[in-house]
Amino acid sequence: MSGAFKYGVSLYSYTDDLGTVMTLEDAFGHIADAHATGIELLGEANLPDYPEVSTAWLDRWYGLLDTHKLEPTNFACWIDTEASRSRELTAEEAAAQLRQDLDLAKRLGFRFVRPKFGVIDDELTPHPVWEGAVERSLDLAAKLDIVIIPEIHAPTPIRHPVVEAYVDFIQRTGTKHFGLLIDTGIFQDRPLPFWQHETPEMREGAMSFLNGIKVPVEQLAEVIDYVPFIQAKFHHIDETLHDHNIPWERIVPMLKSLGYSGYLSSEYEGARDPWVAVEQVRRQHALIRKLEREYDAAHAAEGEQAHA
Amino acid sequence: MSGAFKYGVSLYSYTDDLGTVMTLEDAFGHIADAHATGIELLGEANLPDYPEVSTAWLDRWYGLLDTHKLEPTNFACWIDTEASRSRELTAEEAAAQLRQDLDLAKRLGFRFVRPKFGVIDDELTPHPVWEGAVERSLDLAAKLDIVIIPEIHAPTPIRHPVVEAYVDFIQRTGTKHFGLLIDTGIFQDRPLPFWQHETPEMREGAMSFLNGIKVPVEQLAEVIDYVPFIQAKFHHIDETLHDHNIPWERIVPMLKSLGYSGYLSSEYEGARDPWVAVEQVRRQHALIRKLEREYDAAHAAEGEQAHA
Amino acid sequence: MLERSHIQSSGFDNVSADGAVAGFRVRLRQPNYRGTRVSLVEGIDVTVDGEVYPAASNRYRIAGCEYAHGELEGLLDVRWPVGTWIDVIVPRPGGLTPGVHHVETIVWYRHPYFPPQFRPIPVRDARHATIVL
Amino acid sequence: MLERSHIQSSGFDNVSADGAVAGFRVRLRQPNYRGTRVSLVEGIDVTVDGEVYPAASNRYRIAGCEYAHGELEGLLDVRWPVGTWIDVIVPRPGGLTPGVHHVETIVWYRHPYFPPQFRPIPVRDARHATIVL
Ligand SMILES: [Mn+2]
Ligand SMILES: [Mn+2]
Repeated sequence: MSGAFKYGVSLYSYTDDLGTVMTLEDAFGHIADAHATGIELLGEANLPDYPEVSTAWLDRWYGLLDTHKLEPTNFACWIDTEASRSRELTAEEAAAQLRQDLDLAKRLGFRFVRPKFGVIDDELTPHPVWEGAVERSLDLAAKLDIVIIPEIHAPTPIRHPVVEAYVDFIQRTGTKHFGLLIDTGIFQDRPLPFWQHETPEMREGAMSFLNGIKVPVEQLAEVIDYVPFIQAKFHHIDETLHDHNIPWERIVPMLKSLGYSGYLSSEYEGARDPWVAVEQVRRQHALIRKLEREYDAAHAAEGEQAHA
Repeated sequence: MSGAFKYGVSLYSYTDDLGTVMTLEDAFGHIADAHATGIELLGEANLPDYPEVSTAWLDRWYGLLDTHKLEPTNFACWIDTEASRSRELTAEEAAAQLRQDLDLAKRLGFRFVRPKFGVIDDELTPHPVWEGAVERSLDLAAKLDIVIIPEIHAPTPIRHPVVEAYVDFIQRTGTKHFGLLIDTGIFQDRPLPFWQHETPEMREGAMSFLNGIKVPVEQLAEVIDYVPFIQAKFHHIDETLHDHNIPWERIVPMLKSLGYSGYLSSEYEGARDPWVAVEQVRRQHALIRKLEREYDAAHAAEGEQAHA
Repeated sequence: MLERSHIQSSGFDNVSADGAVAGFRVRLRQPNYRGTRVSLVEGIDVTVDGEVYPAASNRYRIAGCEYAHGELEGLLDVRWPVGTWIDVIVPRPGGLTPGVHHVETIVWYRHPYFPPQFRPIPVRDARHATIVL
Repeated sequence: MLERSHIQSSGFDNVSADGAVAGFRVRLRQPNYRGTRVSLVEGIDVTVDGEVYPAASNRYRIAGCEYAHGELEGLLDVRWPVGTWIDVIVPRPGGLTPGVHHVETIVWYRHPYFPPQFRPIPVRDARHATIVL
């Protein structure tokens, strides 16, 4: 038997709600009420004084974690290689940014940090400083017991030079403080609705990945050893508990068969009408938990037959 | 030349927004940003611990008044004569309720208190305890320098036994601490849209007043001496600054010609989609201010001609 | 801050008593423009997926205490303020199945300043809501 | 809490300088899912009733200080956090007439993690808003 999933929610799910219809306290309440145990935070979105954090805010944060029985999971940060138009960050400057976020994440109790580097091409190849920045930060990550996990995000599939470079880095350095974050958007196999201002020409061209890059879920096996955290990206689950874009009925059994027992951290990225995210996250957890129960029931039955 | 209107906003305008998309602090900001100077509050809606009020809340209240340069205008309260199904309030009990609200209003700095009594018939005749309750409260009102102002609200017109009874009361007692609050909904001369669940049968029957009771604005002259406060009820002003229901182009000149220089306190009562009230209140103030400027300009011109 | 709909997404959940799932609860924000004495609420009907759970059979969790339907009338000094929620607790052995349900509510409100023929009036809401677990 | 639209109702107002109405301002909430260094905002175009006020001619009030368009690029350590607003100050002698106007905005955002061909991208909003006075 594989282990059980852990269920979390990223505050990214409540984008546009936070600050207009929802406070951080409310978000904690919604996450806990969905029976989740983990909360994912975006430094530059959810820390009002980023890159600073006041002791008052820390008190509030730990108070909320305690009240709602949630644990911090992943801390998202950005390495803005093109923060200035006139010159790009050096590896040392990128490392300084990453180390600052590692420190901040630790103060908030996080175990994972996802850096999002600037990119250099339409395939979203990260700026080459990523490697130097991470290498310069590994000792600190080890000291803080944090794993740095860049995100494998559409349109980048699992079989791609970017992922190969990450895996090569792990093998070369032998580090246990660098891994891969899988965003389930790579498994999307049906198109997203057009976004505001998007034209058919855009969808056929640079935005074609919004139709879904359809990575076969079986390819998870090739990288699962390096994946300590998964963002459960989704866009719309209807009232029959049917996801219109993400094939959970294939993702869940695959992850279960691979023995994944880390977090599935909801990243709702659908229509941004107020409060919709609250209900959508609940539907996603109901759906994934149902698929997990079904997998467990089927395999318990198999186990019994095997012993019969 | 008559005096200038004062512009205020009732927190009633932000019903459903408060507690879902807006804090009390936000409401203060919106009112002040509309260049208004007065804020109207509903005790049982806006005081979280009503009928108590903590010193911390009072500190916050006076801090907000100071920050946003607003003055408290009218405090709305309710005398729930049918609070219990088994028996109605006595005049003494009703007076106790009213006196409690007078005290509370004074602690918050209000100059007017609007009590809403339970009613005994479909014409909204107030429960007869109103007179005994008010009479028992006049000394306290005098001591606190507050005027008690029941509301003349559709479907009750100006020429109605209820209003006559109020005027008789003022004349009999000679009090300066009782007056009439005019709600401009009595001048509504075009129908409101149907509310959710309302049927044509309902509109033809008991809800026919929602088509507008069309009190002639000239009748204001008959009661204006007893009217220290006006609630500027409205429901929809479109992007051409046209009010679909309330004839401001007749109300404003009439009030100006009668020399009214008290508050017009916005009571938005239209569609309750989030944030719509913020914009609607701004439109109403822009419209009434425009009509006031036009009246003043026309009468300044008349004045010049008279002197020519 | 609460959701705009009367029925809240969060709070919709199965409830247990003595170790067994005994029913479910529906969370409602104060739907009126003023907070009121609870005695003015004559009960709350709940309908889930077409099945009616009448007010008289439900229990009500308000300001930290739980009341039977018959107790509401006497709650002259307990209040349901604007911007706060209460839970309607509905008995149903085994609770509701995890997943999305259609939930309807009617708050029966006695407004003393409404014409007698509209006392109480039904204040309705309806939406889909999800039992996670 | 701010309005959901990027363009806010409150804050839309005429502005004076040296005793004369010199222009108007438009208030915008942070439209992105993360707060950013201001250097990533390449300017904000404003259109009112069809008349365009280009980013380069506008001034920007951010975190208590006012900046010219050319200064934005250097603001690597000034931030526009989520849930906060900035004011775009648009020069227009005499300001706008009181009443309802149609307001459009384009925030030109340079996201370093977007494909180079989409840097900057236009982030648009449009709505009616009212000058009260
Ligand atoms: Mn993601
Ligand atoms: Mn009124």
